[in-house]
Amino acid sequence: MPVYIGKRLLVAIPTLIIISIFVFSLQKLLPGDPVLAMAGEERDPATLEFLREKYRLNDPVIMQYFYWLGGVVTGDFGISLRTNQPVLELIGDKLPVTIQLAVMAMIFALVIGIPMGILAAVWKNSWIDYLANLVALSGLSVPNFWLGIMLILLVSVNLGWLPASGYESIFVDPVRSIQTMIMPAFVLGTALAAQLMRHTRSSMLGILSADYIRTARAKGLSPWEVIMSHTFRNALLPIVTMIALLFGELLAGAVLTEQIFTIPGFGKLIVDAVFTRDYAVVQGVVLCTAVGFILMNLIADVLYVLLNPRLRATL
Amino acid sequence: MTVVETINAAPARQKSRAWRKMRANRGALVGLGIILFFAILAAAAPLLPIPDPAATDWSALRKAPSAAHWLGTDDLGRDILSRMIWGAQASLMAGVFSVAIAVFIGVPFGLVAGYFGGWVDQVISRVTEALLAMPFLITAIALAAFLGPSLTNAMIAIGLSAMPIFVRLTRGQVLAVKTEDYVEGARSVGLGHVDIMLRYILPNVFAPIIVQATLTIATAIIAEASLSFLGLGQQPPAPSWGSMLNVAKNFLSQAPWMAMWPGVAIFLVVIGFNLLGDGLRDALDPREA
Amino acid sequence: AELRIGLQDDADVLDPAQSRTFVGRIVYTAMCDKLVDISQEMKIVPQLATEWNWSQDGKELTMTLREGVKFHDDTPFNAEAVVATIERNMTLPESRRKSELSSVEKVEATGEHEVKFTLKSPDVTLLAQLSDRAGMIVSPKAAEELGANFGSHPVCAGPFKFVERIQQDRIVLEKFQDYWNADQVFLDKVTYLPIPDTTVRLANLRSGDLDIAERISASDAAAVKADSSLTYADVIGPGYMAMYVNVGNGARAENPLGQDKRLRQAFSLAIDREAINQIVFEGTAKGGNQPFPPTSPWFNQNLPVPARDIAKAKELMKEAGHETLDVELQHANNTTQTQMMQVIQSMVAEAGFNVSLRATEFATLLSEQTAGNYQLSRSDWSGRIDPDGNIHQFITCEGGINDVKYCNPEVDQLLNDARASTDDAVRKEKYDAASVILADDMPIIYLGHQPYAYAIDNGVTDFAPSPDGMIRLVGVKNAD
Amino acid sequence: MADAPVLSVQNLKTSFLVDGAWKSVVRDVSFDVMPGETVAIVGESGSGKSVTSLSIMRLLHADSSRIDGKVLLNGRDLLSLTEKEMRGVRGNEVSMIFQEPMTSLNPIFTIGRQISEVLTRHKGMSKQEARAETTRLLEKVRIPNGKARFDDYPHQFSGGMRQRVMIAMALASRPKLLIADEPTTALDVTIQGQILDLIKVLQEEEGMSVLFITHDMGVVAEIADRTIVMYRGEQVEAGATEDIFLRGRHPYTRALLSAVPKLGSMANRRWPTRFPIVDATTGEAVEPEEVADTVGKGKTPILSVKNLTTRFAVRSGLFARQTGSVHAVENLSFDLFQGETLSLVGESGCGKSTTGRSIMRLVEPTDGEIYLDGYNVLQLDQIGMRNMRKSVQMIFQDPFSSLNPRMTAGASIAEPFIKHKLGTTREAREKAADLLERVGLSASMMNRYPHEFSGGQRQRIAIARALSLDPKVIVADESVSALDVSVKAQVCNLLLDLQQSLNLAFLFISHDMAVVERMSHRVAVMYLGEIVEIGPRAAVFENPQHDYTKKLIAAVPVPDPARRGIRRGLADDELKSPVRPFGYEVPSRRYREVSAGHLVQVA
Ligand SMILES: Nc1ncnc2c1ncn2[C@@H]1O[C@H](COP(=O)(O)OP(=O)(O)OP(=O)(O)O)[C@@H](O)[C@H]1O
Ligand SMILES: Nc1ncnc2c1ncn2[C@@H]1O[C@H](COP(=O)(O)OP(=O)(O)OP(=O)(O)O)[C@@H](O)[C@H]1O
Ligand SMILES: [Mg+2]
Ligand SMILES: [Mg+2]
Repeated sequence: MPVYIGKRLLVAIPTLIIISIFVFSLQKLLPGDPVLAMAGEERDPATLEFLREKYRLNDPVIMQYFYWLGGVVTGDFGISLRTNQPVLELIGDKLPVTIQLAVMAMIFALVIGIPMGILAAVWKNSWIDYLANLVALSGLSVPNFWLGIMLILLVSVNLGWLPASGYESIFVDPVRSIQTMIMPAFVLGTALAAQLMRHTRSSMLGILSADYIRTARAKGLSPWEVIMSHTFRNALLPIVTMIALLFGELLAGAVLTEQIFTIPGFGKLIVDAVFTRDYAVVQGVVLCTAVGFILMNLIADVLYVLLNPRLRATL
Repeated sequence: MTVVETINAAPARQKSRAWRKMRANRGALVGLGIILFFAILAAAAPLLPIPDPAATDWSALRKAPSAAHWLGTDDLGRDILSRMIWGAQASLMAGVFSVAIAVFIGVPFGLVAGYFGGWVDQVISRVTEALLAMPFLITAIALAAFLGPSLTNAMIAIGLSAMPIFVRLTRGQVLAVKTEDYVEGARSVGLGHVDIMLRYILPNVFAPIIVQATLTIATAIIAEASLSFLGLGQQPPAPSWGSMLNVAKNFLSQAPWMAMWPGVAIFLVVIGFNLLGDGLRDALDPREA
Repeated sequence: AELRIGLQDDADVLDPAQSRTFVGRIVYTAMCDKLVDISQEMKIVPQLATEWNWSQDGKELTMTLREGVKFHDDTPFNAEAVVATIERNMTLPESRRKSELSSVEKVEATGEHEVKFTLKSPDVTLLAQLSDRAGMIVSPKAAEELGANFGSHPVCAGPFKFVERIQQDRIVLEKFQDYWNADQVFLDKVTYLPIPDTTVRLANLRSGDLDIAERISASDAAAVKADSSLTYADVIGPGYMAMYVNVGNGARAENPLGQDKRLRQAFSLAIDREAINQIVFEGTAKGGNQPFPPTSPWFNQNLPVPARDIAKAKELMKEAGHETLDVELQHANNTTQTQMMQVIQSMVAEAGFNVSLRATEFATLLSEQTAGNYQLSRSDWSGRIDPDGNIHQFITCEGGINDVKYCNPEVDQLLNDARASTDDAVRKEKYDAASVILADDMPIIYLGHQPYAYAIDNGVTDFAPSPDGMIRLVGVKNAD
Repeated sequence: MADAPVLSVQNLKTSFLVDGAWKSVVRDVSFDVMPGETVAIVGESGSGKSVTSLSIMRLLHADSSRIDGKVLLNGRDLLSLTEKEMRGVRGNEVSMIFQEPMTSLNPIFTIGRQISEVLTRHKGMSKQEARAETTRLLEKVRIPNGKARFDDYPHQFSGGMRQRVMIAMALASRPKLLIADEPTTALDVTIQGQILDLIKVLQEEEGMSVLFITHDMGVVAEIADRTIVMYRGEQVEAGATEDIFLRGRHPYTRALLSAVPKLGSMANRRWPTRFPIVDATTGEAVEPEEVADTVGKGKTPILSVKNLTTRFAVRSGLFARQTGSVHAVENLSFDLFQGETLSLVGESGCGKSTTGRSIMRLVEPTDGEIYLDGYNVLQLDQIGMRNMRKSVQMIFQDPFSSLNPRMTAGASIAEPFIKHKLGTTREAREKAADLLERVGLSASMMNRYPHEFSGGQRQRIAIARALSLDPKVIVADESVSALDVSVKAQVCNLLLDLQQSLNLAFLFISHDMAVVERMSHRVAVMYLGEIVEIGPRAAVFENPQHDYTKKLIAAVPVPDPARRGIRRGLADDELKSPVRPFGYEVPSRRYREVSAGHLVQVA
């Protein structure tokens, strides 16, 4: 297994290079001039030209790419056109925020989605099943902005329980940090919970009709044991893959949520960067998320194999 | 019944068995009903006695539901009912076709990656990872710029971005199923890879794919709105549910119904597809009564 | 007392020489004093400069500086500091202030507290430029030390000094005890919180997390007014909303709308500006047909905002030989724009224009507009104090932002003359003359003027919205 | 017996929802099981034996089945208990051994965990205690090296080993009543005997009652006090075992008993012999004729296996380092000629299935050469493999898991035929229908899915599937083990007929020595992955040389009720395990030729 993991980490390098080339070329295809986009209303041609030179935007694309790559190798991801900050520093600032949000949202999703899926499967076609499905699917269809704003109005404005928006670092003031993140994490988590619920339910149903569940019942195990250890453990396989994928969705969904709750995370960073054509930031963030995906998928794959003894020999 | 009759009746019966199970499944029927309802509405929009969805009425801005406007009016005084009906077309198409694209590309790749493993898997999986890491926004803006604003292109963009999930999900399931004895059995009777994949593995990995597809429909409908916002997809004043929601966002407290109806419609369609998906899943599973 | 202000966006670099954003200017208003300021009446008034004089030929500006002023780092404010800052603005490679100061030949200290600007050619707009970022004097010591990185810890001479900034989260300032007008500063701390969503901004205000929310949306105005714990305030800004017609920018100008002014006039006549104001802005905006709002002294009263006239529009169309005309209109993809464009689309349809809308995100819009890849493009100008800033660069043949590529020597002449005169009456005459020509040629179809609207917690007193959209905090009190 | 019955089944009727209609598969079944008594249910394959036992335990899918009647356990009606009360019954008072051990074990839990679960659940043991007890149980059911195999997963076990795991699981809680559904089909006769002894001991010590479902009349004769005969969903006869055996009245009973193959009945025959066909309505048997010689000796063998070795890595620890290997097949060589049947017999877990799977290249052999029809199987490319598989077919030991659960029986059988382009779809379906009829099923079953069949029916579907390609070689792994004697006779005759007409060669893996004797030309005896004796059928059966062969033949049960209660004396011989540490040196073997073609391992 360590060999397998090592190999996977090695192939990650070409993957990352492909991704960066991909992003780089797409950027070049995008309409919109970074310098112009950044200039806003102040469009002095001399300054624009200076900036183009400064950020090497006049060089051939290939050169730009290699220049950038050369920087990356030495740990220099360039600087943001928009704020003049080093990209690495920006990422360093936002990453903990996003990770915190993602983890909390995932916790919500798991805590809500999986038990609901299990209940729905066990009581298939009963009112519990219907209710769980309705709740889950409404969580999926209710737009994040609506839920977010409603929560702010209810919880913050009317009840005054939680801060309406903003962010505090978990290292500075953990309690407030958690408080500010509860609502966004919940909002972000609902859609994921829905997906987890549906997958858990379906996967559980597939297993529940297997013969070995009959064996487990014949042993006189309690429904809890039959369901949790015999069925759920087997049902976990597609769910593990799903969870890794959902982290990707978390990033995408985070944009709107971060916007509503004014959380200075990755989502907002990348959206602003794309809209202002702040390419150094785009590249840096994409690379960083790609690493995240690769790790998540790797973990999912390893877990997958560990959960399935028949696959273990393949590691 | 003679042997020969039995034989000839067989294929038909096999299909009709799944079909009969579908028909007996109340949930699936309700789901189908909901979808048909919206699909027919969408198709019949030009024939229905409803106002022009783009007709503005400055004297009836953001009016709550009333006898004149059953579902109220929007920020430009347009009839929401009419916009809902006309918007159904774009939204359903966005939902269904982009998911179809994702499924029809993603599932085969996942199947091949999981089944063959080795370098095929490596290549497909790594490319998938690259696609996953690609920000949707960039793809969308680039597509919008190069292909121009059309619903078709929006569906392609959404479909492509939803595809990696199907690749990964399918691949994972295939890994598990391919260790089953019946796959070995199929190999031992000398079936080719394609047959094994299509007839032995695919049917046994279909459940999570159906689930994911029915879920993705919801995200696709909502994503269409953000794309039309970027200049890809349905352009104003032509309505879609997603873009109606988008506008409604600014009037949540002044005109809550503007967000409510498209929300309800999306919810219903999602429920519909999920119920249908569940029905399909049960019908295709011979073990389910 | 502390004051928390909800901003619509996050500021960019906090260096007056490099900054570009509107919200950045809001922050500077509290942090960086300028040589001169703008009054509520949009008049130039003293701030760090107490007096100024133009030479007879309009090529020299002498300013007397306030005494006893200190920067936040305790360096004294004097003529040297002014010279250093202005030179920095003019020479720092990253500076975005170069064009604003392009008329300046040199600046020199003529005394401990007196500076003299020498101009290449007469330019009265310089004063207006000095009332903004170009005239924000920064500590020479800090500027020296930090160079282009000044934004990481800006040091100015305003009522509040920089404490910390977290990107996209907050900017914190605290009272500068040695401020020259410290007696009038009643706040100990100011926090700016960028909250892009207007609904959320308002919700934060209601929940007590904010004291002032800037640029609240028009649709929320009524609700704010109805809320007894909040105050609503607005003021029409100096900017304008307009549609740019491609009349000469490349191949895409070759179309009836770009070539025939009657069609443009018809288009304009088909628009009901007051209705737009009511529908999109709930009556908080102002209809307009010139680069200056009707409330501005520079507005040409002889060209009142036209009422909608479909009959005349159709007539003009017919004259130009068109029954109907297809027009593509690009606009930025925010919801208010989209709403407004749909209103216009449906209004002009009655005159026979088939408008197809193309929503694009802003960066694309901008580059398409510069490149001339558009027929009709909708965008806003945030406005400048001096009339020149609202018109010269858009319409003169060599204008830096002349994206429509309109070129009329007569107009150029008028606008250049207006720039050179220090006599307001003369200038007004020139602008009036130019506006008549422009209203006929109509390369830019002006639509109206947006307000700056604020929602303020009742605990905050003595806050008055400024017409330039800045939040001036001297004199403002907060009870809670 | 004055005691009240432990189990009393009255008028049991079970129906399934098939294609939207209720179809009864068990009707009007009534019987009692007294304390300490063993009752056997015998009957035709598909007659409802398994369904009866599942009905008693209420383990049928609730939505698609209906149970009527009464099932009294110590006077309590199980059918009216709540699910919660039922839980105290299942696994505790009554435990059950399922017919198909592969699908009945949870693939992702270790063997040990699945057994010890019963102990922690019902006997309140701690984890360690349960572990120790489980290891003991594994030894009792003769699984070698139980301690080490505690942490193995079901797929690492051979068919018979899995079955023994099921047995251990059922016996773990020392139930009042044991329902055993064909618990020994996958076991060789020596181990079968030991398991039967184990059951008898428990019966004596704990007063356990047993409801025993089996096709092996020898086993019935040996252990059953009373016997129930089922036929087509009904109980046609019940009574004391002697009565049934000697004075069975129902024609089916008589048919059943007269069809039982007896070891030694082939003493004077040279070639395999068809089974007598018994008319189920009259019970009359027709004595069969010997088949002609089909063996293509002299020509090159159709299948030639040389020094075949297959090992599985044993891994342990966090990083799954390899610490040893299972030497499942070790240095195996034999030839198989056209028209010949070579039987592979041997202890459960000795590597028979692995041999078959290696030949099919379903597992990659570690070493050796395999020639099929002259081609080196281990060097074939994709296309070569596909063609190779047209001429050699394998019938898997576990028919259920080897059938695609989402494909109807008809489709499963017809598919290889269509895919190898042997005919049109229509022809394929006709062929499938024909094959179904020939293995004793009806063509109308084509549209059913695997889970809707009984164990024996599924086995026949697997046979039909392998036959659909008209292969040259068939590896038949325990292919008739789940069939009742009459059907078994029918299927074996079919195989013999095909051998006659098509010159088929069989590698016939079986534990049923009587069938082996009847079917084979030559016999190979395997032990711990190696062939210890190989030779012509008559030579091996009449003159066994190797100790293990002798033991095997001696252990075959005889269908004579008089032998009831015999005891072999619990095995005290040491269990041998094929698991070897890393770097184990395989000793080289020598063989002695006893007579022409009769070889025996000497060292
Ligand atoms: N789920 C089901 N749906 C429909 N029919 C079924 C189902 N399960 C079993 N059957 C049918 O019920 C009958 C009895 O099956 P059962 O498994 O009890 O047979 P059996 O006596 O155990 O046979 P065998 O000896 O082959 O195992 C068979 O004809 C079978 O086809
Ligand atoms: N995939 C595997 N991984 C590890 N060990 C295995 C695997 N498959 C089989 N074995 C081991 O190989 C040995 C031989 O197994 P095999 O299935 O060939 O036995 P068999 O002779 O068919 O027995 P039975 O008569 O019980 O079916 C057993 O000890 C088994 O545990
Ligand atoms: Mg059975
Ligand atoms: Mg075996």
